[in-house]
Amino acid sequence: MDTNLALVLLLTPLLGFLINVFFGKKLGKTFSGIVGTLSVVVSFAVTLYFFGYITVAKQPIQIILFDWISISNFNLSFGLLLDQLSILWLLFVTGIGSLIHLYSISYMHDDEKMHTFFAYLNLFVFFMITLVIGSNLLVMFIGWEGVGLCSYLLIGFWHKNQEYNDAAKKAFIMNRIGDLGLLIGIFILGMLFSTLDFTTLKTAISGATNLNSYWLGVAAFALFIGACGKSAQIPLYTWLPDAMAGPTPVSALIHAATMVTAGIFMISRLNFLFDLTPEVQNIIAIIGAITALVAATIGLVQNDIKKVLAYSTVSQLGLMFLALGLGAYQVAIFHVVTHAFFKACLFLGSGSVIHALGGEQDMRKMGGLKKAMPITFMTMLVASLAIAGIFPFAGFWSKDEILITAFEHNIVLWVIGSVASIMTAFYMFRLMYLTFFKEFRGTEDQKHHLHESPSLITAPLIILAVLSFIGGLISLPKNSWLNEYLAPIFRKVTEEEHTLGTFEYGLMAIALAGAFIGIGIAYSKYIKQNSVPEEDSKITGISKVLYNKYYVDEAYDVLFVKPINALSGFFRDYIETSISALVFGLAKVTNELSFQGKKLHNGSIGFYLFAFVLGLCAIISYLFLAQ
Amino acid sequence: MNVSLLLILLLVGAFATYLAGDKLASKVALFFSLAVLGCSIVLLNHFNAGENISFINQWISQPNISFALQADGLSLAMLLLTTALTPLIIFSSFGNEYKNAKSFYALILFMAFAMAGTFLAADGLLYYIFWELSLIPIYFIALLWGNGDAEERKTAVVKFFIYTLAGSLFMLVAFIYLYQRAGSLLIDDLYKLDLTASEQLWIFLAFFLAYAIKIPIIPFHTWQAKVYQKAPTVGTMLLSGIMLKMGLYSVIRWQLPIAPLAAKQYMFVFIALGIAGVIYGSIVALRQKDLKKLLAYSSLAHVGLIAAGAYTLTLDGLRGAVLQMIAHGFVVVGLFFAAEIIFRRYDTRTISEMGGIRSQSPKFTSMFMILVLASVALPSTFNFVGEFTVLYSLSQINIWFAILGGTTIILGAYYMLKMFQHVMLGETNKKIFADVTLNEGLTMVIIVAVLFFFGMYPKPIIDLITPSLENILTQINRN
Amino acid sequence: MNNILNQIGIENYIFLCVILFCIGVFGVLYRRNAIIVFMSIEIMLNAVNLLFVAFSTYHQDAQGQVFVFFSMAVAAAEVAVGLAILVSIFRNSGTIDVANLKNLKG
Amino acid sequence: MSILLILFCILSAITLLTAFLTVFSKNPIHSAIYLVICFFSVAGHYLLLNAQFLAIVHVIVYSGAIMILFLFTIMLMNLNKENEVHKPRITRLGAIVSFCLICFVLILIFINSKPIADGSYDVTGEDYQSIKVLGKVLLNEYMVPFEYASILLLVAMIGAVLLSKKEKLEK
Repeated sequence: MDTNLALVLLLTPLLGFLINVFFGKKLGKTFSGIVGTLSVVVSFAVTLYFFGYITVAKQPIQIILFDWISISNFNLSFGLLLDQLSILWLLFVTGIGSLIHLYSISYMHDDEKMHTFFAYLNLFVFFMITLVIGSNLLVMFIGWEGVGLCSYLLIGFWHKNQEYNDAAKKAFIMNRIGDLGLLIGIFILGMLFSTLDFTTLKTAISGATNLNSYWLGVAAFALFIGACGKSAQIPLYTWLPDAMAGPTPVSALIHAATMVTAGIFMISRLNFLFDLTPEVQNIIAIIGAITALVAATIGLVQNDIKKVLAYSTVSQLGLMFLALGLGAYQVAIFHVVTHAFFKACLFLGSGSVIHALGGEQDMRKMGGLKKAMPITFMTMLVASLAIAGIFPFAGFWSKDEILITAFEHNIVLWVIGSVASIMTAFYMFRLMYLTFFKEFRGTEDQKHHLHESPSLITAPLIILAVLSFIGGLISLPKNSWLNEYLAPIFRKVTEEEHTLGTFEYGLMAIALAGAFIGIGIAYSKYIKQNSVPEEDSKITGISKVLYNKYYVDEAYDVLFVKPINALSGFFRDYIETSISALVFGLAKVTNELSFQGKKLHNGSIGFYLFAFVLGLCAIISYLFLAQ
Repeated sequence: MNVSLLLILLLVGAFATYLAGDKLASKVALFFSLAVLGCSIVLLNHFNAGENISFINQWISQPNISFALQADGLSLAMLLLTTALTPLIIFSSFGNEYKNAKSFYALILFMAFAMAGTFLAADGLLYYIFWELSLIPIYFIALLWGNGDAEERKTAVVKFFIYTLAGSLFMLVAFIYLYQRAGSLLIDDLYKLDLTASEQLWIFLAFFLAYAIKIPIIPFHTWQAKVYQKAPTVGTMLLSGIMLKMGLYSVIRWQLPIAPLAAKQYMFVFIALGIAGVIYGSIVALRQKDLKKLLAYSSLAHVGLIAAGAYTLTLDGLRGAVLQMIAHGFVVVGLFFAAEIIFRRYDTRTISEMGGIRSQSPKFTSMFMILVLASVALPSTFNFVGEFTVLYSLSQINIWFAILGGTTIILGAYYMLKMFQHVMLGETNKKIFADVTLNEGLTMVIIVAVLFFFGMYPKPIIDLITPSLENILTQINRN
Repeated sequence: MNNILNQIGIENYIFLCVILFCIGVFGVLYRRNAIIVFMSIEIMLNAVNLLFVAFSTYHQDAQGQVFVFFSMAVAAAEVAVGLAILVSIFRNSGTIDVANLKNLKG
Repeated sequence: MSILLILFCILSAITLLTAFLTVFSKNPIHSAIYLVICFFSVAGHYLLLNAQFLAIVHVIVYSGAIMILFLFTIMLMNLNKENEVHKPRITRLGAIVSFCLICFVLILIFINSKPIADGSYDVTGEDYQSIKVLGKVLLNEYMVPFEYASILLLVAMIGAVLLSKKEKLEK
């Protein structure tokens, strides 16, 4: 029964994908959308069942489907593991997934390849489920690479535009760099413990006495590189902002709510490993903090509404990594969940805006949409308040916990995190003010067409806004349902984090004040002073550096892409030809020798005889004189 | 019933095809190749049931040479690859018109005969004869039915022919020496030889030269790209799909167990060469202008990894190598066929002249995409199974090997996706791209299905090859 | 019976034959006229024949002499055929200068 | 110094001198005549070695048959002119070098080899070179080569006729 249900959970999105691929055109747009959505909704329903089951039974379900790959020292089977962690992830993957599918029915209705879109989305959900419920690292890796593939397909969904294709390619390759790290980590774990199964790995690692901490550290670091690639951390984050080339629901689903959290999922999954490698944890925390700060600074000056959200995503992911690095997995996961709610809401809201403006993404050409699109405005406001960390919205609770944890470990990390939070508040409200307040700055034509989006779009927005509002309830400081729920997964936390003293209240107050400061600055700049960001060409100074994302893309281009291409050209034009010339040279030498040898045969009998005499002398001397 | 039947059937098929005349040739060839495929599946069943399907008979008494065809799991796996790809290749060529078709198809079958013989032969001389025999048909196929400038083609093909022949001669020398020592060339007798370390080194190097040119391992690869480019697609498929695997198979079957000491001592050198091939091939592939040449270099990268896996001398390495050989065989045939499909419509192989096919033929694009993904070893395709196993074995030797070899994951994705982007995506092409025909589609679907099926369930093949690989491994570790 | 070699010594024969042979070699290399070249060859043959006979005496064995017979027969045949060839060459090319006979040139 | 040795020396001198002159004289006719003298002296050597039959055969075959053939050929070709162009210096140098070289090498070998003669030679007293004995050896032991030699001569004769025949087709 459980096996069958798990298969239903896993395979319905695949079925939806297959139907949409093979019959999508015949089904028609609406119907293919419904098929796509339904398949995810079914998965969501099954997930709910499992959720109910696990909260009662508290026993993980492990299913082995068939043997897959044989390695000399262990066998890898294709198995599924449904425990608290994976079911939690499934909940918001399929839940938010369903909402976004629903949203897409309306959003993508004008696109001629809607069935392909839904096919890809379904495929993505399938792979995401595989990633989450795989019982060993390699099954997880199928999903891991699979979601990367879907991300590639969806970023390049409008494939006639080669720039989008470049972005897609970049995403895939960046992910693959991480994947190599993940594979290396898998190899080392396989070598050390002869298993890749999560449960046996956990017992092996926690039961082992003399662990090779060096290799363990290397493995953890390699895995972390994998997580960096997928979850867009420094130095592999640059693909995520570019990934906004895809349709907005994709940005919401893949590049905000689900796929990019895979790295966090993986690290949480292997928390027992990372707990043993404090050095790697430190690296994770530092990288997370830096990413949060750097991405936030870039986000301050972006003018593309989706780019702002993308950098905000990177920044938030950085905060999650900060929490992971500090060993506070529950906190990170809490933020993953709340972030999924409000970021999905923000993306979908921005999608609604873009939809209304006929594809315009530049905030300088928006403004004053508050009246035209009240529902979008309200929902986005809620989500923005949530992400800014205003009490009592969901983001407040999760972000605050991260900051408290950071403060307990290292005050520097706390400062960085807080600064990033203030910036978040600023740029989010910059976004809100520029988009919804003041006068409309677009063309007259657009102004006439301004309208609230249809209910299929607004309904998911409302649901997500509600979730962003109340999402914090799952882990209130005093009485955390989430921590209790996840307790079997993680090592018992011994720290005194839930004793609410004045100290914690003080920190909360500081964070809240910071958020208000950020909002205040944004208000004074964009409402009071009524300023609008300048044209691209007029941006100067630090903001130019920020606007150009610290020139990281350019730096990567110069450091990696160009050299490799130059090397390729060099190999092709010089090395290849010279090796070839070497081979041909050998042939030429032979040829030349034979040509020279030919000259010996000049037809002169006298010469032949002379040679003959010499040869005769040589032979005779050898035979008789050599001894 | 034994394996000699297969060879006879292939040979008869070749003659029958030639006699059938130009019109019927392709169909007769297809019929025979399918019959052989069926026959080999039946044989596989017999083998799995524990029957002895080997065939050993004294051939020449002085010197002591036997007509020995030995089929174990490894041979059978490679045999199946040959017999499965041959009908596929023949079938894929149905869209083309060849002049003097009867000779063309007869040569294909003859080549399949020679390659099958190579995979089966258990006697050094017999093996050598089959090995060299396989060179002749591909020489004519590439020379007579190839494309491009005739003079350039001749240069490329003759270079290939002489190059591989020259390499093989060193192998012959090694065999002669081994015969002096063993008094027989039966593989089991050769395994039993107690050669000194220096003898083994020379023999190993002689074999290596032959195989390195055939596989090809850098820096012996220069024949490859040009020949792939100039040969007709069928020839390229035969070369890359099956013939390369002859070299890799021979490494596992002949080179390593006969000279294990040398293999162990210089393991790092040869692994490094293989991995250098991976990186070099990937980087060179990045900026190729010709689609077939790009695929040729990608093939170079992949076989480099396979060779590196084989030279690790671990069960994982050997197993991964064999799995990857089979997987690569299918993928590369598929990719070259895709190139051919484009060529049939656009009459060009230059990447810059393509683009925008996706809007014209989504079906073809999907299949091409899947092949590209399989080629970059996306998990759940067959290639991933092989590549993962090989990389795992490399990581057991030295983690840096795995990291460097693993760059294929990144670079492979880079050049394949770049190629895909420029070939398939972008603005709709002005030239007309007719949708794939039934037989084109069918060929692609079969390949894709094989890749997915074994990607998710490689167990049958793993079970087939593992015992014989373990045997070989005990031979390698005998002293 | 008295052996003649007791008075002359085999060495002298050897020296004689060697020098005679070398004169033959020299002639072959030195001259361009094919007839003279031929004659030089005959000189070489004679040198060898003489050595055969000398050693036949030395070993008191008839076999050496028998060999000289054969060698003479071969020489006769060779001269007959060789001269015939020369004649036909002369007839075709008007010269028997070996320097001009370079048809074997590779 | 015995008479025989003196005789040997005189004969040797004639042989070498005439041989040398054969090679060196410009006129082919002169060469041929010197060669005849050379052959006669060689026959004299044979007589000296007590090989009378061989000496006679030698005179008949070489001085008689072969030399006549030579002379006929020379005259047939009308070569009795001293029109031969000298070979280039390098060729002559080569000839001299090889002459010296082969001389040197052969003599060196002889000197290097074990001294075969210490002045005393075996005398078995057996008859080994009378016509009778030679005939027996030739027709018993060397029967087959003898027959071959006859075939060879026949073939050579046919060949010579065939080669020197004017080709009719040439017209």
